[in-house]
Amino acid sequence: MSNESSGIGLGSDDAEMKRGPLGRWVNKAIKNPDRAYRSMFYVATVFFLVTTLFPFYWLLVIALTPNRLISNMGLLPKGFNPEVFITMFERVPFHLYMFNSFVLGITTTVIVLLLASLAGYVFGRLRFPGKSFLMLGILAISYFPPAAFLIPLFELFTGNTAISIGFITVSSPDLFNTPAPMVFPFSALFLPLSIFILTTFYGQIPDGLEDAARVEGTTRLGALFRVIVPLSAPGVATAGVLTFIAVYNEFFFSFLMNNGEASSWAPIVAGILKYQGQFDTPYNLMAAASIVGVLPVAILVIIAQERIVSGLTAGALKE
Amino acid sequence: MATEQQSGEALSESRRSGPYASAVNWMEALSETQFAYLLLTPALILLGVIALYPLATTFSMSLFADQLTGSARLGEFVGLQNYIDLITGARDFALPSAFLPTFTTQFPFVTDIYSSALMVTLIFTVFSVLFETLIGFGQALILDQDFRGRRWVRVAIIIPWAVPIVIQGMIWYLMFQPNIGFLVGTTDNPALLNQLGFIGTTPLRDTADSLFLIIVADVWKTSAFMALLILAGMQSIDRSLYDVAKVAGASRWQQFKLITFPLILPTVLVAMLFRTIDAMRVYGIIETMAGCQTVPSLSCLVVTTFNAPLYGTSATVAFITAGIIGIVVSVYIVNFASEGI
Amino acid sequence: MGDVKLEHVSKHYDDVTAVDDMNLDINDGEFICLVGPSGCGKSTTMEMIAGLTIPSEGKVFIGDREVTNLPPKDRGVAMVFQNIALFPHMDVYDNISFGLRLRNYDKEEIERRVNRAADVVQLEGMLERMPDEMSGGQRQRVAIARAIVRNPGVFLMDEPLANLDAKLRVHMRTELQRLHKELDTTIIYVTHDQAEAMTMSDRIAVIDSGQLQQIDPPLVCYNEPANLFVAGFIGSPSMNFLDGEVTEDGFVSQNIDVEFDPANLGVEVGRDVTLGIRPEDVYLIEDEHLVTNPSHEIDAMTDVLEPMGDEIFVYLKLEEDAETHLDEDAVATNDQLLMSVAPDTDIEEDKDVSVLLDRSKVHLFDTETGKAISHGIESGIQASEPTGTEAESDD
Amino acid sequence: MGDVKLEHVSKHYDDVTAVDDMNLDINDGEFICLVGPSGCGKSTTMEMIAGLTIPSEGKVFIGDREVTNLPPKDRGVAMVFQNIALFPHMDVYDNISFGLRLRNYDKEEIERRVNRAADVVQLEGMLERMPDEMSGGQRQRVAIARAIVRNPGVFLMDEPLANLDAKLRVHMRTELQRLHKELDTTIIYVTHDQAEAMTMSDRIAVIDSGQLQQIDPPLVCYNEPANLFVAGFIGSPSMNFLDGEVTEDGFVSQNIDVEFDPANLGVEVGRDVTLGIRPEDVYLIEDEHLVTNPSHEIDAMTDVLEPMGDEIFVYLKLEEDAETHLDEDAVATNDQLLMSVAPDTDIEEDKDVSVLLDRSKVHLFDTETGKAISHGIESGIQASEPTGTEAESDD
Amino acid sequence: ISTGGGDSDDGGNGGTETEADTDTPIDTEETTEDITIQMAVDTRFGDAEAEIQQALYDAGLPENISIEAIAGSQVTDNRQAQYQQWLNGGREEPVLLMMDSGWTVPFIARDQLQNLSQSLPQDMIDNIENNYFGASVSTAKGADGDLYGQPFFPDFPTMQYRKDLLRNAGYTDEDFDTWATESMSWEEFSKITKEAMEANSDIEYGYTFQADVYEGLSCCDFNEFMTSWGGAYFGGRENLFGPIGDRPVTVDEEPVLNAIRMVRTMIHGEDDEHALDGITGDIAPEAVLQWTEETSRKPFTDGNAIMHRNWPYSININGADDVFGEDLGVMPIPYGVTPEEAQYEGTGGPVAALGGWHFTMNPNAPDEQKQAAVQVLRAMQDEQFMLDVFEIVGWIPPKPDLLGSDRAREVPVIGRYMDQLRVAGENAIPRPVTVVWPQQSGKISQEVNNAMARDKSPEEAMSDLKTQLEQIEQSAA
Ligand SMILES: Nc1ncnc2c1ncn2[C@@H]1O[C@H](COP(=O)(O)OP(=O)(O)OP(=O)(O)O)[C@@H](O)[C@H]1O
Ligand SMILES: Nc1ncnc2c1ncn2[C@@H]1O[C@H](COP(=O)(O)OP(=O)(O)OP(=O)(O)O)[C@@H](O)[C@H]1O
Ligand SMILES: [Mg+2]
Ligand SMILES: [Mg+2]
Repeated sequence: MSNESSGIGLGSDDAEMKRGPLGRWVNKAIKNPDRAYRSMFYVATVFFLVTTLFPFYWLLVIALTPNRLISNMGLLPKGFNPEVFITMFERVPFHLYMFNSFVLGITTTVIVLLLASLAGYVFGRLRFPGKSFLMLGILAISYFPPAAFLIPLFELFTGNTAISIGFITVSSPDLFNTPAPMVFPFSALFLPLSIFILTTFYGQIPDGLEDAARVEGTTRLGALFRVIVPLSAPGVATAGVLTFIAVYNEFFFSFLMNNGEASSWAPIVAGILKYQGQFDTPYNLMAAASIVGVLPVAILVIIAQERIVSGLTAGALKE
Repeated sequence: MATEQQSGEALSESRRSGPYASAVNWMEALSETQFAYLLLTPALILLGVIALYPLATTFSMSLFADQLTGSARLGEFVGLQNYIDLITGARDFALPSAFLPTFTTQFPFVTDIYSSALMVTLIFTVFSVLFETLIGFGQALILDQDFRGRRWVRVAIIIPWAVPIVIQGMIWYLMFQPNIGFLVGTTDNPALLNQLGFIGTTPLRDTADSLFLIIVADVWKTSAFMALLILAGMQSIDRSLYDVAKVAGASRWQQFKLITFPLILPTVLVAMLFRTIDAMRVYGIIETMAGCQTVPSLSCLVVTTFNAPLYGTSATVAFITAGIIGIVVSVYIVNFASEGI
Repeated sequence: MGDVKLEHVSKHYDDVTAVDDMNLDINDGEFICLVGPSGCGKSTTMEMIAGLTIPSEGKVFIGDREVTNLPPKDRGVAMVFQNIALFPHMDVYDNISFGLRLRNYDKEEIERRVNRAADVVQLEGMLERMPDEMSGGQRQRVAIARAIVRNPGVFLMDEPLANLDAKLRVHMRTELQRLHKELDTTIIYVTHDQAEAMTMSDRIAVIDSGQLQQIDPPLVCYNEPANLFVAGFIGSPSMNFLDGEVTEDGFVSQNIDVEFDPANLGVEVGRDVTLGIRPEDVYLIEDEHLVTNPSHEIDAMTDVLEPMGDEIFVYLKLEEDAETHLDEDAVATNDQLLMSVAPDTDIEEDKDVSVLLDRSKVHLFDTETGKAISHGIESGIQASEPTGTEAESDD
Repeated sequence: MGDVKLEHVSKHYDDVTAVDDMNLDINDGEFICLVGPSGCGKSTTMEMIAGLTIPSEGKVFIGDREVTNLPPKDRGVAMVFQNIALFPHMDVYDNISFGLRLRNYDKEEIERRVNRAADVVQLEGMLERMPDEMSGGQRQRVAIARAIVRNPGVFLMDEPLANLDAKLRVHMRTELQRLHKELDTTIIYVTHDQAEAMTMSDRIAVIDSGQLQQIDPPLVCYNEPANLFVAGFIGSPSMNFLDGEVTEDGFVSQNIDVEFDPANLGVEVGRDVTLGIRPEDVYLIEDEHLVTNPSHEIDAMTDVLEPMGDEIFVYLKLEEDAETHLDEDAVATNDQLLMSVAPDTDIEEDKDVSVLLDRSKVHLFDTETGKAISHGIESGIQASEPTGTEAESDD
Repeated sequence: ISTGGGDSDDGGNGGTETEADTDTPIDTEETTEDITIQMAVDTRFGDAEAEIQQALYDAGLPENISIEAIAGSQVTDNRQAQYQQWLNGGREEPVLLMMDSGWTVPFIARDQLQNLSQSLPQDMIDNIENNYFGASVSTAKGADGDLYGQPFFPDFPTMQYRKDLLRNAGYTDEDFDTWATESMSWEEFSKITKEAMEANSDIEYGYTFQADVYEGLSCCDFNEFMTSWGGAYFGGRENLFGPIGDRPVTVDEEPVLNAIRMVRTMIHGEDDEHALDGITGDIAPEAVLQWTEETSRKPFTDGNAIMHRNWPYSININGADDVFGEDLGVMPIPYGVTPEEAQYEGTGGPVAALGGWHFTMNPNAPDEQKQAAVQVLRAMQDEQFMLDVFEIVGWIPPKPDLLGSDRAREVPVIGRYMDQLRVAGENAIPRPVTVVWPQQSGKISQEVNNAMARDKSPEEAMSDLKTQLEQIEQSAA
């Protein structure tokens, strides 16, 4: 329906935006409240842009200032040192850390989305006994500070947990310095959030569409992945982005589950901290590294946003 | 239609056999409850091994005394003594700050609100979640609009969420470091924020000032989380409902209040719920900006005792923290229940 | 293969009984129309056949197989949903080919079928549109196409033509009939359009409040309605009803009497009965020659005229001060009579006229139970049992 | 207050022109039906009047005010949407009272009005249901109630009765008419139901491919269609068309000739014309007495019979080997003729019959432009200009 | 599954691994097979891995042994936690661990390190005991007096100053030469600083140091102030490493209070309620209360301060030719009272807090690894190696003798200040690391910072601190 007036705001008088002196503008604003709304909108946009981007600008300022000169900073870099973006790779194989983080992030995200999709479907669309209890139980896992998991998980993943089945005692495998001891805990720890997000989104998809898919011949799972998931694209993409970013930047677990080397699947934050000496901190390198490190995420967001912002349910149902 | 394929459908149906097909058929034949539990199995197994088992282990650790010498990780079995000590304050000496505040009968019902981990955490939680929700809402409303360049605005608004906490801490730490950042001045030469009385000239050593700045830093980073989720909620609303509302005479505000808001409320609640839980467990940004000694949050206590290493105490603090979070969360649960999720 | 049977099927929602002990026996290859007032349980019945709703009680069979708990995909049904339910994230082509793709048909076959279906529903050239770029009728046609590309044993169609214009509807009707013949599948069809129900179906199932009232060929339902409900529901505008009593002389009511011999019809004197007569069976006295078995002359006054193009509806007041009910809700409006006359009839509002009834088209019903007593008086077609199959659920 | 005017309004989508230079002048208090084939632009027109879609070109006026860019809420319109679009998070009561609550009516007033509207649409006792607990027809009624609780200058109703059964539809029709009279508002109404359009509207606007074809009172549209499109579209089943040529003797075609004096009708000899005749104006030779101005006798053979209850449609083959087109899409099917006869007519399939046309009901159209030349031959009603207002957009 | 509870026999080690033998002798024969040993080190070591390995070979490490540096996080807390998990979890790698002298003791106390006294050849032990910086060695010893780590390099802060600025205030190279080895008193120091500030009005800060709420305050900056005034946390040097619970807590005594008063005076001026007589006030910015090493160094390097207390790493930065070059002066930390006046044995005078790192051995490592590790440790004892490392990374040789060597003096920049460093090293005071130090350190830095920031009076803060420290002492007694 009426694509033209999409969204809850903004009429469509784009063309009129940039004309006329202030007086005329005010006049118009009174006659046409849309105008006032529009200017409010722009003010708010600019405000948010400034507040969110300013710290980044500051980061860039720090990156471009030679470390020695980082002192008494103003709004402009003191000196201009773009080589920092090369130095940072010379000092630490940062790209390898980025790769590690990326792989960890993607793997975890896939696992989380898959498991959370199944669980979200169950919680969002099915009725069964024990539902509230299970949901609360899953939620309760996220009440615990991550430190509460550290020791047992470390032992589990370094081959120190023995499981006795009858006479046989199986020791857990030593997975230290592999992705596994990070991917699994991340998956478990970020799972509750995704489950809850997807539960709300899947729950909102009209039954009619699932019905249609099932009559067309899908199984319940088929309907989930062919119809419900695509239609919940904003929710799924959001859950994915949130999980990915969280894993990409995780450090609390990852620094204990490997020895911090790029070759041992240490993630990006380990890389950033590698720049740091015991006392001396090359803020410029760390800033540069974080700017570079954020780029893949920005790209991911650009890709995912088309999904995040895509009102898809239009035109589906007549009801 | 398709006369030639008289038996088309039947044919393809018979073609589908074998283990995959029988698994599918078996699943389809399950009752709703069975099916539900089947689909939950992978998630439950993962959570069981990676979350429940460690928690059980940690819980048993909380029943033992700390042990600082010798090769044993834990001391003797003490039952619930750790819990009792922590709640009565008898263990506060081992923590960066008191765990629970000293309660009084006068407003604000505690003495020195910044001196206990619980109060610091609650203050942080209330303000950060409140502002993140409001700002996230605002950002989502903007991102929901169609305007030129919105994809870039969207990236800009989301990107703080992509900054590692270490760097987030560094950004703000440097900004509020006298003689490095420009947001803090000296007594003789105060910066704007100093003059306005928001912060002192050494804000990162002062609990109240640091807490304020940490909240600001957290809001900066985490509003994006809220914005993303709320935006996704808004995007999932059938646009034709707005058409109906518009024709019925709803102003923008009314459309928001009567349609957008109720329809995204479940999403907002989920977002707030998880933000609250996360905020109650705040640690990283504190550590990187001001240190656990200055701004002792509940998680700070867990981590410092863990590193000390007072494993028994640490496990106990972790469990009590979880309990406190559980209490706070039950506020939401009540709301959830009324939202019918 | 495609026979469908419902055995004592009920569906209860929290506080509503949507379908109430329904027994339905549909033969393979039959074209059945479900009709009934809004909310009577038609869609729920369809959903239970499709497997989307599990009956609270009773069993569903498709082709000798009990399918009560079978998932929809294994029932071999295709459905056009009342709410259309297009997949909004797929373009028309993908929507239509969805079921085929699920079954791994090869690409050309899919394309051939989709194009043909699009052709049938006249959507050629729109295959790349997204659902939200289409008009209501176009969406509905996509939904029809999505069902007909497949080759199921049973088609379920829930008001598939509701949003189509008359011409297209006629076209679709023909296409569906052709399809039905070609594929020889069972079609269960919900419609509110009497013409559709009359022309397309082998049998019409009339449902009220979740209960099956009658299932019979269209003309039987029209001419020999099993009860008051069916009589009133089938036919538009609907039958006139007059409450009265059986006397020795026949039917006696406030304004109209119709003579007959109660014994002939096997109805006791003194019983409360309702007389039903369709508008087209009421004639102006001038047209008496058209009627083989006319009743007494009845004096009336024309009230409102509704010219319909091919006929004119005339509302007659039987009493001076009768109120006009243009809507025929009340089961019996004793002081009013609706008549349809040819469009070129010379008639005006608010004039006195004399009319008569075609006695061979007069229906008698038991006022209390609603059951039909007789269809036609003199020629004496007895109550429906011999020809029509009255649903047992009627009480 | 409530007059609505569209001035050269167009709406283009990326690749489609939904509405094309539409001029529409609707008077205050008028009841206008928009009819036209699926996808012709009816809903788009409505949306532009409501303000949900901004026209690509042209201006919209409501009550002397230009509203082209005014937001919907300031236009004083209420609308029933084709896709119903109930608020899923509100119960029926809240859905219906939505517009009233927006305007801060006081509680009792809201309750009073909602109850009344619920009464009108027969949804009493369902006010606490949620939309997903209702049947399709019930939802549609909620949507209607949501519009009629308000008191706007203009009602826009996009197929509001599509999902209702015949009886309810008649009821709703009456209620809407009553409402129309009571409130004296303008109603713009989209329907696919000819009966609805015929009985309810003051004027019917016939649209095709986004262009207005004719806007006239129902009977004018029926009897004096401005062009081939309108003639074919209005009336169900639709008019028979025969392509032929004007000769000295009148109309000559493959199978049927109709005599007339070309000079009389002001039509040059040799012009290609299409003759139109409605099924009810084709008579069996036996019924000749009913026709005042019969044509020659025409030999034909009955093909399919479609008994409709109150009439029978008879498909006549004019040639031995004519194919049966049950669907009347082709504008002119020279070898076939559809006739409607009374239900008690003695007629069988595949029999030779003689039929004749009512010459006073014969329509002539220019084959090339489609414009009407004359309606009725002998009595000589000339082309539509004098009575009907043909839309100028026709080319 | 063991949950890690229970008595000390069971250990917390998950129950699968046998009790690590921390004190069995290791075969010290040279291995002949090619072997690579993993060493957990820091990034600076990691960055110079190849050069250091070469230096090891030069020092006699058999060529069949190569090293693999695992350059862990430089954030010392993270490293500590990491080692904690590794050793507790019984991991076999890495064999050698580079450990902060500030937290080696707790590892020893938890039996997590190889007892080098028992397992290394006596000559190596003797060399460490006799020739290394005594303070450093003391932080590598267990309660039993055995050695568990081999000091790798020590770290001692000094006072850096700007000769050019002091010249403006009338001081001469002669003065500078004196100061280089003869520490001055805090009174004098504050006076000189004030003079220099007045003589250089464009310079923003006088004296900059680190007083943020962090380990650096309790272990080092304040430790220096306090000790130089003759005070101590636990009454004198002999109690530094215990016995926990059986030693006095002496933070509320006058020397400690004086140290706080002095800092308050420096920051807040002589008018401060708790100013210390004799100290010239207003020479340190309030910002020190939030500064750590780097943040305090920035203004100094930037030319915005006169005096700056920091670790030797910053000498290399500030003494670089493009910074201050020869104009950078270095002297030992000033003193409050002389050792003679000091209340406790071993306090007073120009103390320098002891930093630096040791190498310790993972007892869980396989024997052949340990065997190779011994060879590495032996090579590290080579004096040329120490000097090589000093050249490569700038790490001060752990043997005081070497500080006077010609080779050391030839090292660019820092080589100029060997005398000052030697004085500092000789007066180094270790932090009182015990198993409870992590808890105590936090409390100390918090209270001291509060007192310095005037949030509390020195007396109040220190008596609060005393209570807390005593509780901690008691809890672990
Ligand atoms: N968003 C859109 N993008 C592209 N084309 C559109 C869009 N919306 C409508 N159309 C096209 O515009 C034409 C008019 O649509 P409209 O909905 O007005 O038809 P309608 O007359 O209401 O038809 P129906 O009776 O089927 O509801 C249709 O051909 C439709 O496909
Ligand atoms: N989920 C539900 N909860 C409660 N009542 C329901 C639910 N679904 C349907 N009903 C009720 O069941 C009855 C039958 O609904 P159904 O959809 O079968 O009607 P229908 O015959 O298809 O009507 P329509 O012609 O209006 O589509 C209705 O009264 C409806 O209100
Ligand atoms: Mg229905
Ligand atoms: Mg439409």
